[in-house]
Amino acid sequence: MIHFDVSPQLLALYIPLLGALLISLAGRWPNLRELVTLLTAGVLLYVVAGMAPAVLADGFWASFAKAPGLKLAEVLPGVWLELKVEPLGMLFALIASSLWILNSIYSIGYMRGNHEKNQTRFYVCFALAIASVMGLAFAGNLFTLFVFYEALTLTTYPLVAHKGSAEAIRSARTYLGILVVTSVCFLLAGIIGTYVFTGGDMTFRPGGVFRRALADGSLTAPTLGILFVLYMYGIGKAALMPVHRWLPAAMVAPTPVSALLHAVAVVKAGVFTVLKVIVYVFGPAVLVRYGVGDWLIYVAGATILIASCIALFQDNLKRRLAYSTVSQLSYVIIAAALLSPLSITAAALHIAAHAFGKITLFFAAGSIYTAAHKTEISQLDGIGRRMPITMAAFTIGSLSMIGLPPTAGFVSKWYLLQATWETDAPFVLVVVILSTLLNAAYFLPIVYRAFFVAEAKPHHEPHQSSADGNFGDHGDHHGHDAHDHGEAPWPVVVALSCTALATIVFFFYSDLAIGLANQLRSGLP
Amino acid sequence: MLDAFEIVPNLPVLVVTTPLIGGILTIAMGRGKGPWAWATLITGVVFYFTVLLMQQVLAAKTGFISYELGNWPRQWGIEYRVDALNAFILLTVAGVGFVTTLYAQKSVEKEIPQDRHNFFYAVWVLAICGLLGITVTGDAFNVYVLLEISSLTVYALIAMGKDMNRQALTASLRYLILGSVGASFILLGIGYLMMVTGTLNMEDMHDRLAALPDIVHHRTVLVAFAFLLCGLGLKMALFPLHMWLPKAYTYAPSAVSALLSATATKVGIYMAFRFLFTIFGVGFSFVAMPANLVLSVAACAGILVTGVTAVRQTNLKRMLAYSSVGQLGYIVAGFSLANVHGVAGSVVHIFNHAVMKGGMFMAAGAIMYRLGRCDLRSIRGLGKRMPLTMAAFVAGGLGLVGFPLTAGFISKWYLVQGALEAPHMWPVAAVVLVGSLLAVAYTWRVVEAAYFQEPEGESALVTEAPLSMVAPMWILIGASVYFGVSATFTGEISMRAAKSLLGGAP
Amino acid sequence: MTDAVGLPPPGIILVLGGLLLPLLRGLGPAVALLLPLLTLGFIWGIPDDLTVTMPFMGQYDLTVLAFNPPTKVFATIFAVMAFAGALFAHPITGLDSERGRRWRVELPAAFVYAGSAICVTFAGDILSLFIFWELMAIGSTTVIWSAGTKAAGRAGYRYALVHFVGGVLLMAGILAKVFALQGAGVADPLALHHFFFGAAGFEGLSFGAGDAAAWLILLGILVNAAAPPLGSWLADAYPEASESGTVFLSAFTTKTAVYVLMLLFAGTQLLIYVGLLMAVYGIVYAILENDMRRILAYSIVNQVGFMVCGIGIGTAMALNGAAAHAFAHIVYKALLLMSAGSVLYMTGKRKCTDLGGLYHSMPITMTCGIIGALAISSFPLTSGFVTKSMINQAAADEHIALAWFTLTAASAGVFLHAGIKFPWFVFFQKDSGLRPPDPPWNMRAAMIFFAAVCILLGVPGLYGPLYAILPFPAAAGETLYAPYTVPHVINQLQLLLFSGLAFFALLPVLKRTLTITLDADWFYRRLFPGVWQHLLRPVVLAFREFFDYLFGNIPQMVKDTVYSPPQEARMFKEWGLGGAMVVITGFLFVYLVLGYIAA
Amino acid sequence: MTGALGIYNYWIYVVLMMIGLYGVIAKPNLIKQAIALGLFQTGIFLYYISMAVIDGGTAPVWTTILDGAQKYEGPYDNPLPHVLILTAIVVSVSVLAVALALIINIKRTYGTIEYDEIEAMDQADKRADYQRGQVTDAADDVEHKLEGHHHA
Repeated sequence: MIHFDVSPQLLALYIPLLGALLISLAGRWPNLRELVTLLTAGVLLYVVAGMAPAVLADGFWASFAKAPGLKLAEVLPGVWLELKVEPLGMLFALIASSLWILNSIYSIGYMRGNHEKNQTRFYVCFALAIASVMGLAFAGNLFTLFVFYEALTLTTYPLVAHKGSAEAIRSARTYLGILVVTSVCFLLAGIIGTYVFTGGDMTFRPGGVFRRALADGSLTAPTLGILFVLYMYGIGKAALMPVHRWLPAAMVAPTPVSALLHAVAVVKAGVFTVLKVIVYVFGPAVLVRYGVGDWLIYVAGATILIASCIALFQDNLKRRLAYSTVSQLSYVIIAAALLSPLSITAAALHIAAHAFGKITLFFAAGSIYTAAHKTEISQLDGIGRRMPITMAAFTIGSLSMIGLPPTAGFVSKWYLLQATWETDAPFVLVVVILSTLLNAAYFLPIVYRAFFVAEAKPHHEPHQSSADGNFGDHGDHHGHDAHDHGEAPWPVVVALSCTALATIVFFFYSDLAIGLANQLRSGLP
Repeated sequence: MLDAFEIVPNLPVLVVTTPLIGGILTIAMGRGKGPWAWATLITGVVFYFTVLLMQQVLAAKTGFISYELGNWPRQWGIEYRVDALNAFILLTVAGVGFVTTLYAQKSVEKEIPQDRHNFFYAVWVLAICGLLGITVTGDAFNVYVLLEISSLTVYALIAMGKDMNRQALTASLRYLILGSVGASFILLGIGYLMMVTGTLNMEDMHDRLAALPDIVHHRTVLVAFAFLLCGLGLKMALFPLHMWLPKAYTYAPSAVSALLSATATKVGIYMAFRFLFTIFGVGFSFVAMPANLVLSVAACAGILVTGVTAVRQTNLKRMLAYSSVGQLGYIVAGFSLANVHGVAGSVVHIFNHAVMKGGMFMAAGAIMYRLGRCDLRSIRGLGKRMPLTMAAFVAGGLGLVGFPLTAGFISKWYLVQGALEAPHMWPVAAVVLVGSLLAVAYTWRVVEAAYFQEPEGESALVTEAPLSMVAPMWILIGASVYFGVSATFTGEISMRAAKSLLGGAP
Repeated sequence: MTDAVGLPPPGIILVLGGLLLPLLRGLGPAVALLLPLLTLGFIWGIPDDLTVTMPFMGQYDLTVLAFNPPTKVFATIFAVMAFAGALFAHPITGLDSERGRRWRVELPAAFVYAGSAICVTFAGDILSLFIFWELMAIGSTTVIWSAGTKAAGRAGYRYALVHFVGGVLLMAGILAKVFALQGAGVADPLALHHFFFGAAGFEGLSFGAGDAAAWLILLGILVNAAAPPLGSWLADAYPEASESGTVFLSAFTTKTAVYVLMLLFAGTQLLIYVGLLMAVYGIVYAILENDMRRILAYSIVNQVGFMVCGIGIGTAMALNGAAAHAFAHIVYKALLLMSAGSVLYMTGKRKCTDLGGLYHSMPITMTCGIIGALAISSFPLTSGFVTKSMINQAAADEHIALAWFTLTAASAGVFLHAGIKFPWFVFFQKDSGLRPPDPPWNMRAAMIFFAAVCILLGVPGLYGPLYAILPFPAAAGETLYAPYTVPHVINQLQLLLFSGLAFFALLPVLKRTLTITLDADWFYRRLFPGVWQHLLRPVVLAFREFFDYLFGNIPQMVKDTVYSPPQEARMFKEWGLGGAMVVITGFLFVYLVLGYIAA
Repeated sequence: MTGALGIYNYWIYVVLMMIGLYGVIAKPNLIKQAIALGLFQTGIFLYYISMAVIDGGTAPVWTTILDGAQKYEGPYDNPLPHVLILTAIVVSVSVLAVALALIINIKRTYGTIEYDEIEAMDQADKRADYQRGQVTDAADDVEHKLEGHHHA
């Protein structure tokens, strides 16, 4: 049933699985357990990075279209669990595997600093989630993609519900509910529909799988349109409005998990899937010709703006970040929906750029929580003086979200704006301009507060968190003097410094990401 | 050795006679572990026979094996006829029967007084005998007889739960009355068919019905069809004729619930296949008669209503019982599509649901074994105390949801594919998908309670169920995962069965 | 052309050095004074034909260091300004004082700001230009915020929003052009010369869609140049910065915009009118204003108007004038703001009506302020005289009568508000009773330094080095421009005299007690917040309500109906046996009927 | 015998079935229900037997053996349904036996054989069972606890 092979993509799948096993065995000895996590992450990055040169090589694309995938198991007659390396997946896998290391370092600091329970389960599920991401990244066909997509939902569920509090369970239920409802009702229907209409062809290939069916008339434009809608709303992880609510709900999770959700795995998996579906299942040319994807531009544009506006209201830091993510994800979607070579590049790049920026922001939020037990923006007065590194990193992350140089966000925005001219899309241009305004509008006050507003008097009562505030039950449990703190534990600081640095470094050395994205573009017809 | 006893040529009859004789002999096996050991032996042997039979069928050039009892020609005597479909069902029934027998030992020890063990296992083996008999026979009246054998034994098995909860008695009586009415309807239907065709052999019936000049307007055939459909609906617990089921499954001894959920209703569905497809034929059942309409509406309503009902339950066994009705709805919805993928989905789901739900009932039984009850409150925090059991339950639950790489996904895939292929039947696809969401809802209540809440009372002290319960449970759950990852075997068999049912190549 | 890889552009010294300053602890203030000088030395030390490129985004070669014609003059004055500003901002009382704490944020930010501005002048391609352009916005916002007041917080916020939007407009324009160039197969689509929109025969822009790129770029730059109505951020934000912050702010943003306009839009007629509008607008608002630093802020708009107008005229003379005027303007405007800043620092008061009579106790501040005021009014023997007159001259040479008249009138107006009004109200007029001493040594030193520069540049014969680094230097043996001609000097003195008379004649009218004058910043101070508060916010709230309903209430309702425990006894009642039988019979009946109908 | 009367035993079979059905539906006494079930099945037996009858036919037995000399060659009834129904009767009797066994057990444990009373008891049992296991909603449950804590 299963072919054992030393193909790197298979290794990438097995390493985190093996890691999960070892972590669970090492559960009794926290230091060993964390060591295993870090080692696994390191080995994974080594393996994944080792695959990149081949993908970047000339002529990769030509061979990609022809080369057979690595078949793991025949699930149904003719339906294989299949892995195949392509540039987009490569990019995604690189992001996830490199950020996993940093996230693990961060987790160590965070989980210990906050005395979280069930840490072994946490690390195991984390490793499993990364395994799902690897499977997703290297999925060779729609079916495999779906399998790992669902696996990711399941493996991240325990992470979201980690605290086990009423709030956590309810939020986790929302998380699971929306993701499962969309994926089962729409995505699966779309995939089976694809299977039916293409006569069993679900392999990712440049140009899409529908051409023959469209040519011989067995698939009509309206049906194609319905399928497209099913896909776009089926991929709930991409948080296209109105199925974005799981993201703010999932904020209840410990911060490393939020970072995982927002930067490394889950939402990235969503937009990655969107992009993959557009590029490899429908094919931009087909979508342009039949015009069934135009609505997506407007929906994504509306999502960008509305989510940003909602973010303005949020006093809870992580919620604000969550809505920011919703908005940023639609950047990827809107770029993908423009369906031009440049815009596809922009979409792929924004996946990477947003990952680094957003993980920094979440790390910073978690760092604040760990050190100061503060969750609301209104509590952050003057915190930049106590935690200069954290807040500096936060600032860098914010700049990246706004798309300013010298941060990663600029690179993808560069391509996106260029694509608006390529496709002559003034609407998108306006959206980007307004969104820049809004992003700045909700990030700058935080930075300002942190650095330029004097800290409240020591005898001030801790700010009562609002009704929807996360961690609301924690404020009084820790008899911690919130006014006597410095930076968070060193692993936390190290991790967030690294990601902040990466956000800047990405600006200067984006060659690898651009190379992969261009590979993708060169494969477009 | 096999050849010496001429086992292979006689396999079709051996799968019935072995448990029949063995079952009766069980009574004489004393009071210790004897009856259980004997029952295990018998079911094991039968399982082995069904595996051989499966090989025979797959190897047969015609695609089926015909066995005439006592060498009477089929016009006079009883013909046992095994093709891909019933070989597969036989395998399922015998396999699950064997595994549940393994499981039964501890469970029965706890739930049924020692002095009745020999009766219990005797009836148990006979029930399996009846179910296998229904599946193997090619004679309509023989179906009725064996149906009653299995039903009577099942009534008895359910009633054995009375020592745990007296409601087992009323549940059993309820099932008895409704089941007997259903069986009577079937008997009546067979009678009308016999009146028209003058034969009891299924193949012959089909040929003669097909030869009738104006079958569509033939009142007798119509009435026969209606009675049969109604009777079969009762036996396979088609919504809204499922009313006997929840109570029966809830209060039966745990092992019995596992066995019944996996086999009894499945055999009912097998009968429906035989009557609707083999005897009446697709053209009559689904084109001339509105069977597809009635069945798919009933099935879809069942999926939704029982799904919601299942979510409301606090007792795991009752929840699983309602879930079973919903899952049977999938199967019925599948074959009511009357196309290859739909029917294949049904067939494969018979198997998949048997292993998943069997495993889950076993898990519920294991909790019963340790805690004496299995409700949401008592399972709090059990994820840590009984990790294997709860993991099995959750894995099974994911199967019911139809998560990929579980067996349930395979069924769902076929069913949705079938629904999309059939003209104007896409709502069935929608219902199938929505139904799986309801499965998420009830599975997740268990997950939340078991993994994210702290245990209370005695739950905090329990340990994992004994190996003899956990191992069989995981055999079934493991099978459900294995056949979710690699469904080539089940998929191909069910496609073959579906094609032969629909009148294509066997 | 030499090509050195790895050499950073000079401004980087300031940027990185500035970022490192807070880490140097006690050494910081000293190093802060050295860094600008180092930068200046670097600017003058590198050969004029050097270019440095850097690979970027895997497909571009960014020219981060190249000398464009106006580079030297702008880079020089920016570096000088950074030095004087650093001197002025020096944390005299040590890093732990209030001022010292502010210094730790403000000066690094100011250095990032100044350094980026210098980098913009050295940018040899549009992308690196843009990158540093955006960095300036970040730096300047931080400078404003450093003031630490609530008003500064809000003003800085608005400032940042305006600039980021301006930035994205500029970026959109750049990309429109880049895309078009790539489509045309141009190998180096980022090269600056593709963006010389004004180069094509001094033509105005057409309004066609094809010029979208040019329009967007122009719009983006004009935001930074503070052209009304895009420029009200200036008067809104600058006065809210700290006394030293404003000094920095006055120098870089608008002048960088002038530099970029000079590069890209030289000769675009539209700019003449924009410039004139700015000149007049600045005067009008400055006269109406009461806050001393806001008066000076509006005066920046007015002065930049001169430069923009010069760029619009586009002749060598005009461009030289614009560049030279930018140079001089940075010096005297900084001087004026230092003077105002000193007053603010010593008194804590900012409104003209609260001040007066300070000449008693702040003689140095007063003197320097008056020198700055004279310079801005183009008084002969000051820097303003030798620079601004070039623009007027160019207007006259090109026979652009409207420009000439307006500029001349504006010159008078400048004297009115900045030359007389500011010193008069602050240092003379009625006695406010305040007797603060002159500010600390570093502030005095900075003022004296710039006052000296103002004078020196105005002394005949000493302005030569400035003229030598202008974009269009004189050919060998020729004079670039001779400001000190008799008619010119007399004209100017007449003009100033009459303006002065007018001021004192109108003094009762000019005694304003208005606290704030709203202009186009009304849009983002009142209108946008109003729109947000009364239109958008409700809509967004409604959306949130909708989502809450969709994902909160509906699932809750479903949950309530699905999960809720059956409370009533009857709900535990299953269908009785009889009921079940009835259902069965009914099913049979229905089926028979259906079958009958079907048959 | 022709017309409607000619198939009068079919009518009787229907009437018997209906009586049985009515009994099952309407009678609260379990014994009566069992009897009604028996009637219901008997109706079906009658149907089968009637089906086998041929106009003027005799019993399908070797009359020569009985009679010795006389040889009757006329039509005889179809023996197959008779055989079948013998089996069915056995089945029916077994069902009745099981039913009665159950009823005896019910009488022992519940103390009554009135359906309504049993149902009421079952209902109470079930309700208790439900409430014992009730965790309306894992999340809400914890919340209630927390709230209680706060109030305290």
